[in-house]
Amino acid sequence: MDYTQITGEQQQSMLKTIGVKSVEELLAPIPDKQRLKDKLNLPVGCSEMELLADLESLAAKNCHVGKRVCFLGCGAYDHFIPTLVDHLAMRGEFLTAYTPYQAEASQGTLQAFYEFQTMICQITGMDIANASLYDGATAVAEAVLMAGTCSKNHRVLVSQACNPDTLETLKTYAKEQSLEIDTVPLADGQTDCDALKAAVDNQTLAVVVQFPNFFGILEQLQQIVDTAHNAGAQVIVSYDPVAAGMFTRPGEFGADIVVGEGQPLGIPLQYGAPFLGFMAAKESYLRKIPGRLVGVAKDKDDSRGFCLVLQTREQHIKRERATSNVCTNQGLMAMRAAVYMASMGRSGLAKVAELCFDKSHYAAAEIAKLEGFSVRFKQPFFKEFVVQTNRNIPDLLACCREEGIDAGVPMHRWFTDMEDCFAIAVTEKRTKQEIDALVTVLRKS
Amino acid sequence: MDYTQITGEQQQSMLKTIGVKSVEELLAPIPDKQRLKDKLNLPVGCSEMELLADLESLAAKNCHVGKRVCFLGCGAYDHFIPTLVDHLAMRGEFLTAYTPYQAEASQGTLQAFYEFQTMICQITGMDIANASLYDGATAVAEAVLMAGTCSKNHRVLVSQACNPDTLETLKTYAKEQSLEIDTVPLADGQTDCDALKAAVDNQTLAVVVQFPNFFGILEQLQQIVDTAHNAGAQVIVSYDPVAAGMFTRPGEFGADIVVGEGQPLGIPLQYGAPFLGFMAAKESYLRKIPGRLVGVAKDKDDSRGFCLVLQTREQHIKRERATSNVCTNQGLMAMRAAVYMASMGRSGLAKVAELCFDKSHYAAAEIAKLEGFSVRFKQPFFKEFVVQTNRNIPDLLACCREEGIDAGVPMHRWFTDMEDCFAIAVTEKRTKQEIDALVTVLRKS
Amino acid sequence: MAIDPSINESQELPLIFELSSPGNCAVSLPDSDVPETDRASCVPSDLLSGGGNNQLPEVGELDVVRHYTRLAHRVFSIDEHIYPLGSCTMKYNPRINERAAAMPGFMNVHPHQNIADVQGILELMYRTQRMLAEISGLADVTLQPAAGAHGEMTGLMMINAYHRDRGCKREVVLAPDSAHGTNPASCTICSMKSTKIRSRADGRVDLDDLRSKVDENTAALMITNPNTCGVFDDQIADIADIIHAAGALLYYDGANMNATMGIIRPGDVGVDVMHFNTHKTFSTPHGGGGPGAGPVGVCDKLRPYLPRPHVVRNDAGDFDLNYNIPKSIGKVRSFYGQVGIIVRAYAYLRALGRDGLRRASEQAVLNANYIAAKIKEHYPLPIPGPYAHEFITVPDFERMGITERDFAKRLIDHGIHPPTMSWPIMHCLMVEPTETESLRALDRFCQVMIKMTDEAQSNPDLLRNAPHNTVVGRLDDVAANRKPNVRWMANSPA
Amino acid sequence: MAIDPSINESQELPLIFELSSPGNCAVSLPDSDVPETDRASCVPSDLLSGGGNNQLPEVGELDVVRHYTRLAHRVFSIDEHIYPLGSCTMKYNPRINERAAAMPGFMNVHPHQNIADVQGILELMYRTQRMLAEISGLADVTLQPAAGAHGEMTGLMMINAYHRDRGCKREVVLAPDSAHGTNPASCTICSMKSTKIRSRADGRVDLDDLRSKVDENTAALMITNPNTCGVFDDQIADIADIIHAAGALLYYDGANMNATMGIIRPGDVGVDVMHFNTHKTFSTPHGGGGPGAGPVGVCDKLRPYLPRPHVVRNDAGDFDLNYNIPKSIGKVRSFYGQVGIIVRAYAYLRALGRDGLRRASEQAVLNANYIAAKIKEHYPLPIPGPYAHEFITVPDFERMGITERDFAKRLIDHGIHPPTMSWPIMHCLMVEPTETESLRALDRFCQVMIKMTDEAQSNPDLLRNAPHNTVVGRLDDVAANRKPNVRWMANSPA
Ligand SMILES: Cc1ncc(COP(=O)(O)O)c(C=O)c1O
Ligand SMILES: Cc1ncc(COP(=O)(O)O)c(C=O)c1O
Repeated sequence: MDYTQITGEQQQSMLKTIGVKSVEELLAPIPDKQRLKDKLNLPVGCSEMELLADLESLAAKNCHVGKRVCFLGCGAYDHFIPTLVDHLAMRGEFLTAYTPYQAEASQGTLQAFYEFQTMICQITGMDIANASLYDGATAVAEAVLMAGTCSKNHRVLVSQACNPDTLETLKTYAKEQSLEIDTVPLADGQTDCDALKAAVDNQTLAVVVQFPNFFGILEQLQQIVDTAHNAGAQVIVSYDPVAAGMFTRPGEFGADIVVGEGQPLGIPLQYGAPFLGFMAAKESYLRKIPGRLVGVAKDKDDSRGFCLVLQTREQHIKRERATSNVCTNQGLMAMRAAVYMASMGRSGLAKVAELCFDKSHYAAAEIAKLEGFSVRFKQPFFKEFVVQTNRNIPDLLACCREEGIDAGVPMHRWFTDMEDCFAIAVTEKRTKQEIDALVTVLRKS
Repeated sequence: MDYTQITGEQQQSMLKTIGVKSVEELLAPIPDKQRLKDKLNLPVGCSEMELLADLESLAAKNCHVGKRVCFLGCGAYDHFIPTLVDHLAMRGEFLTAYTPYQAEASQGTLQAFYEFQTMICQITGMDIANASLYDGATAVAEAVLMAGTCSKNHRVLVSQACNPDTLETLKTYAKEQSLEIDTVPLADGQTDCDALKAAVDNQTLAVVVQFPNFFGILEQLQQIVDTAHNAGAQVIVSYDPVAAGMFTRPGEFGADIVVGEGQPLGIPLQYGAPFLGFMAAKESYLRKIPGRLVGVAKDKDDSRGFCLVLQTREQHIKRERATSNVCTNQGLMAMRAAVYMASMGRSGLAKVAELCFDKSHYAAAEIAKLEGFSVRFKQPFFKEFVVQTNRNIPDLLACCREEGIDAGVPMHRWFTDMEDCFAIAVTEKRTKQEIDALVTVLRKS
Repeated sequence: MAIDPSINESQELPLIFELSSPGNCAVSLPDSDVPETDRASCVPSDLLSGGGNNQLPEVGELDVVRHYTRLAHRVFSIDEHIYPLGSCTMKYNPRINERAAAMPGFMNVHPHQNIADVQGILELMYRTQRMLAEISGLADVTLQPAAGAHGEMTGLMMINAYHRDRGCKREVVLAPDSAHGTNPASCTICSMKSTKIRSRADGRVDLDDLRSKVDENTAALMITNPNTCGVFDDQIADIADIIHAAGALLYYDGANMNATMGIIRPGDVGVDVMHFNTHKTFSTPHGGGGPGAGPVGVCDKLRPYLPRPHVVRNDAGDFDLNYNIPKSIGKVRSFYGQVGIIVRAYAYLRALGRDGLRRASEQAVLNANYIAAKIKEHYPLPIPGPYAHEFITVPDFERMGITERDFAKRLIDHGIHPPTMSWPIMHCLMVEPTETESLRALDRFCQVMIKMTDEAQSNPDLLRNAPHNTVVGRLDDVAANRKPNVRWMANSPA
Repeated sequence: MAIDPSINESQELPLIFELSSPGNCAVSLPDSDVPETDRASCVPSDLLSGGGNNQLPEVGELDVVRHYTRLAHRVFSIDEHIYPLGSCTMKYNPRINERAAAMPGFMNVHPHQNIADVQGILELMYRTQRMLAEISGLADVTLQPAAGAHGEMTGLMMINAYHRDRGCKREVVLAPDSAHGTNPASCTICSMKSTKIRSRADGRVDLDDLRSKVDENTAALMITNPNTCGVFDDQIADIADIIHAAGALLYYDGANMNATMGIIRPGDVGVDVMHFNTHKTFSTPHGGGGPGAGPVGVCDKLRPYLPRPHVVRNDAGDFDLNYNIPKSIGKVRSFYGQVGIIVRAYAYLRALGRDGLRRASEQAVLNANYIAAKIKEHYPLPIPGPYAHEFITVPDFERMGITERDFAKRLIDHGIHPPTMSWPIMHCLMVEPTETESLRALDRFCQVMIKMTDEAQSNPDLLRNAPHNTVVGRLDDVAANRKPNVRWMANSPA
């Protein structure tokens, strides 16, 4: 199989048109001694049926959330994905379209991305948003780089309750940019606002917090924003978009840049990617924002259309002076998120958020009743919380898996002082029955 | 959930426009005493998530061919369905289109059906074909009815090796039409041409045979056609379209009407339906054929288009004098078959047929070597054959199922003299490994 | 702007045959892993000599994808357009239903699998039978028929069997003149004679005419209620009495069930047998002309004649296929019914449930009456409302200087599928918006309808030459029927 | 024919926001089955006070389906159109790949699942790493980068780490003037300075200029080969020597890998690090602008700096994520790479296998040279062939009285996506047909191209006012950029 559709006979007539005897002649510019002498050491190709069998056997070696009840979170969530999302966003036309540089041939994707940008503004409470970035972690890094273009400062304060993957990614980027990354300590699982006040100074470029934070806890956004702004620092919030169903949005608290992982908006888990980075910001960032931006344009009859705007920010025009190197980003994931948000709408997202809230609180309350288990932090949380236990966590989780439950994510990989803790995420998909089953297994463990 | 999208507020304003106070007023023409007093005694409605859970639990109670190797045939076959078929034929536009009465708004389906008709002609070797019938069994019944319009005769000779379901369906239809259905006996699993010669007379309306027949055996089409035609009877062949990949087509032998079950052409098993009836015939049947027909039409610029033709045959015009009562038929299944045939093409269908042939013959040969097993008939077969055994068949099949194999279909339900026989179908999907596993289980049984 | 059509494939699409190059194939198949069996030694030569003669087109994978994608872009569908098609109930086809039907546990199950291995499907079928029985108020339901017309035939066969069983041969089936064409056509299949009953001006059955035609030769009356004029016939119980008094049976064409779910049950008002159209009432897709499904509900009297096999629940609570129905009319098709479609209908019934079905009907009725109210100043409504889920208008096309065909084709330009035309009344439009359209879509439909009366006045040629926005202009179907070209042939251009 | 746009939605589509009615929702969600937790008692009031302020549109299910179906019908895609986009390799995206990616065992796996529960995915990733290593002739491959540019950044970070590890700080990255914009932009992210190397008239690197610019401050040279002019630079081994002699590393931009699979391996000719674009070479879809994947291959020298975690096979034959890479540059993203995309690339690699990859490259080269040969009389080819998988023509647009933009927009009318324009040479067209087009499609492209030279002569306004066949006319992007409207706001019409 090679997905070509030119027959041997046709090849011959093409060669004749070109005026050569063989394809080999066309390859002449590649010097013989540089060539690969043998065939590639790869398996031979195969038919569709054989390929399916191979893929199915690999797929069968993975457990998936349909087989085992998923209470895992920490950056990826088993939210419900309405059937519409797959059906509409994965259509062949969207799937196989190119980047919409040729506007008139791309109105469908352009309009969808314009609507996506608007919906991201609507759920973050911000003025503008781009058409996507790689993922939540790189979006934070890009946000810091963007903040950097508005300030001479080099110091970035990051809440210790940011997702450690995000922090590590940020550090990877920051190292090349000689940015100084300092962390802000926590008080009972929440960014310590006093510590922040002490740490922030006029050398501070930006303060980065996550909402809800890595432990599921709702941060005191107003205090954080005020503290940062008082010192002249920009505020970057890494945001779970589902929270917009229930809580005041970061923009309403005055955040400067809101980024986040859009996976909860109808994107399957896919073992961690492709997910969706999004970035929203105040109007003033319009010419500094990385990635693509779609804007309204008119044709000569004044009909409404859409095209990419401010391309002069981008690498293919500005090259080394571009606002970012991002080229291909996550278009189709933005499409999925757009279909998801359009399908859920204001009231649907509210219901999702409320179900997450009530179910996670029910789970926390029930688990807290168990001997040897407690909820680690007392601060308000949304859909995820940390459990502390006197049991051996690897054994405990293995025992839950045997009962058909992926009970949570151990914290010790990232936090050595949390050897006895694991995080439980409860989405709207989890039923009372499933939560009760979890509680029962934990009790027995 | 009710899939409406008019809000309560909007309902109120609509009622106002109409000039009534409530929907109840609109229902006034339905007398109170005729009304249902209580609510329907049905489960309450449910959300998408709950519905999915319900459906998944029902689906999980069925074994499917992905879980157990399928050697079942007898009218439905586990052929390979290329990914393209689902992807293209099940597109929302085709799925939710109406019958193409409005030609200019239906060129996509009309062209596809025109191509389908042509492809059915190509694989049957006939002049014309319609755009589908309900299934293979009703297609045979319709063929007999159509043949009846060309003759004053009432006697139909049906080979005993026709699918018994087809025969029973035909009898159901025939009873209302006072047609006389006689069966033609078999010789070694094949229609007995001498018996046919003896039975056919100038009262005979039509001779119906199946190719390959219910036991997988290739009928002697030339002799059958000649015998029937000599007596002035029409010949109806119920045809497995996959056979066109390897064998001379019925049209080349002079068959008058070729019908069949199109399920092997990319249609999933679906526990027996929806499948696809097709009907092809000689040119002379053009104005008698049941069901829809698409033809070429031109617009005023002489551009090629398509529209339904000869609608005067159909019930919505001709009412009681229509060629059939068929209205809604199997459009989307015809679309699937069209995509399948377009994807496979001449060479692909040939390869499918050859794989079926070789694999079924390999299986037959290996099984014949087992003690206590033999191939029941010696006549040439295509992809299906009957095995005779000294084992208890229900036990044998149960034992195979335990080993992950659906080994075959017992014959005794239809043929009381075949208590010791079951039929095995081997499609191109079956691997040597699977066949060898079947042989091993049979040996052990 | 004129584009040279020879290079603009967006105008006239090539046929798939015109894309063929010998040797191409869009599917890669595995090589054989078993020894080859010598063909010549086991197959008669006359069967082999024509092997490979099938002339299927040979097209590569990308070209197949492009061909069908382009075709998909050339067809109206509910997914894009409103279809106010009276009597066809073109409602939204929920995507969850498609997901359900595609579950391997439903889609990839062989009809000859062991009964213990198909309990989930049988349970789903059984539940659907019971839900439909409840909705119809009838005793039992068969899921075998493949479509509405097939259901009619099945119902009539049971009626025949019933009368035969009582030793009488009744040959006449009465039906109002507004009946759907399948009703008389189904009678013909069953060798029954269909006789028309007059309708009154308001579309209701003329009881006098009915009484005068009912006799001991009457096998049944077929009635559609609400009728195809969108009027609920409140005489239904009287009609049932008249029919039953003559020893005949009442057949109910369920095509218009969308108006009355949960409000009135046919079985409660004397109906003996009816068919459902899942592809109308229960949201299963039309698929460009099927597959649908036409389950048939029957009263107790007709139960003995149900087609076989019938899905049953046995005493142990297991589900089974019952072949033991001695008086059964037999099989009306292969296997057991349009299972893939029944799965979709089941999903719909479960989603809506007890209250949703009624809500849907109420909304359907509201929507139809709303449109009628909004356009009534421009479109004469011969029958006064309130209407059920559809209504009829008979515009004075002649005075407008156009034909209903012109009107229909112009609607297409506006992205609206034309309503049902000239049935049951000549030159009428039968409008059925269904409950799933948004208010915006209903308003836009009204706006276009009203605008078209202006267009007809100010620029009738706009209508006469319509459609203008489609991939082909108005097609000459007279010429197309004169010498029909129903298949492509190499070297004879289509 | 003029249609009143106000009633013809096929012209200007409403925005999803314009379809909103408060209270609608396209998804039905279950009611809560747990007790409600009092919000006020556990959440600070300032967080609750704005709850529900998000203004997402409220649209019913059918309207959502229609909206996105209509949008889908307003975009070019490989599924319908040829995309001869140089350097972008818009080849067919096989549907089997989509089926693979949608398997629950790949699609619904959580990234924090226990390692024993994800062995299939890790095995697939490991196999892909090994296959890419074999194709590139490099020692190892990381699958983490999300796209080509991200791969460049990852590669440059490893180069930085490598030099740092050796105690030197090299800041300059050399790249030919024909390099893609992401190359210098990625340097900026890594605080490296990009310096242009001159290309010769035939697009090959000017070795003298290279020699003159290489010094102890040179971190690396980034090269694309075949270059963006479609020319294979046979000096690659010499270039590697020059770079290595200066202690720098050779970075290979794999965007044009489609020309050389199985023919030449970058690692064999001195390349130290490279990225692949799975969405170009390995048939994963473009998705309207991603997601793609940009795996990076490295030679042994750079292995210690690979991002973490890295997929490995341990001695027991199990697959694992190795976090223990002391010199790793760290994480460049969340989790482990674009798994859903890697599944598709894997499916492609397995389908083509040992021979298929080379066949694909050969066909890609043949197709490009075929088009060049067919249009060369009408389109000047500044660089003589044979070409790799793409070539450049620089039509004399000025003499034709049109701009390249006019030309591009007119091609759209013909259903052809314009080739890459004005890069790497001003006013050029870069044509890359890929191997998956049919001869018919190639011929049609040539025919249209040739016809357009006539059109430009006979009727240049046809081009200047193009496109004519699209849902909107040519858009005024100057105005759009003057005061960009990048989000819709209620009450301020977009
Ligand atoms: C009133 C009525 N009866 C019967 C039918 C026939 O149903 P089917 O097309 O499913 O065979 C229809 C379909 O249009 C109808 O409208
Ligand atoms: C030569 C070259 N390098 C790099 C890139 C960037 O790749 P990506 O868009 O995947 O980030 C491209 C993409 O167009 C390219 O053509």
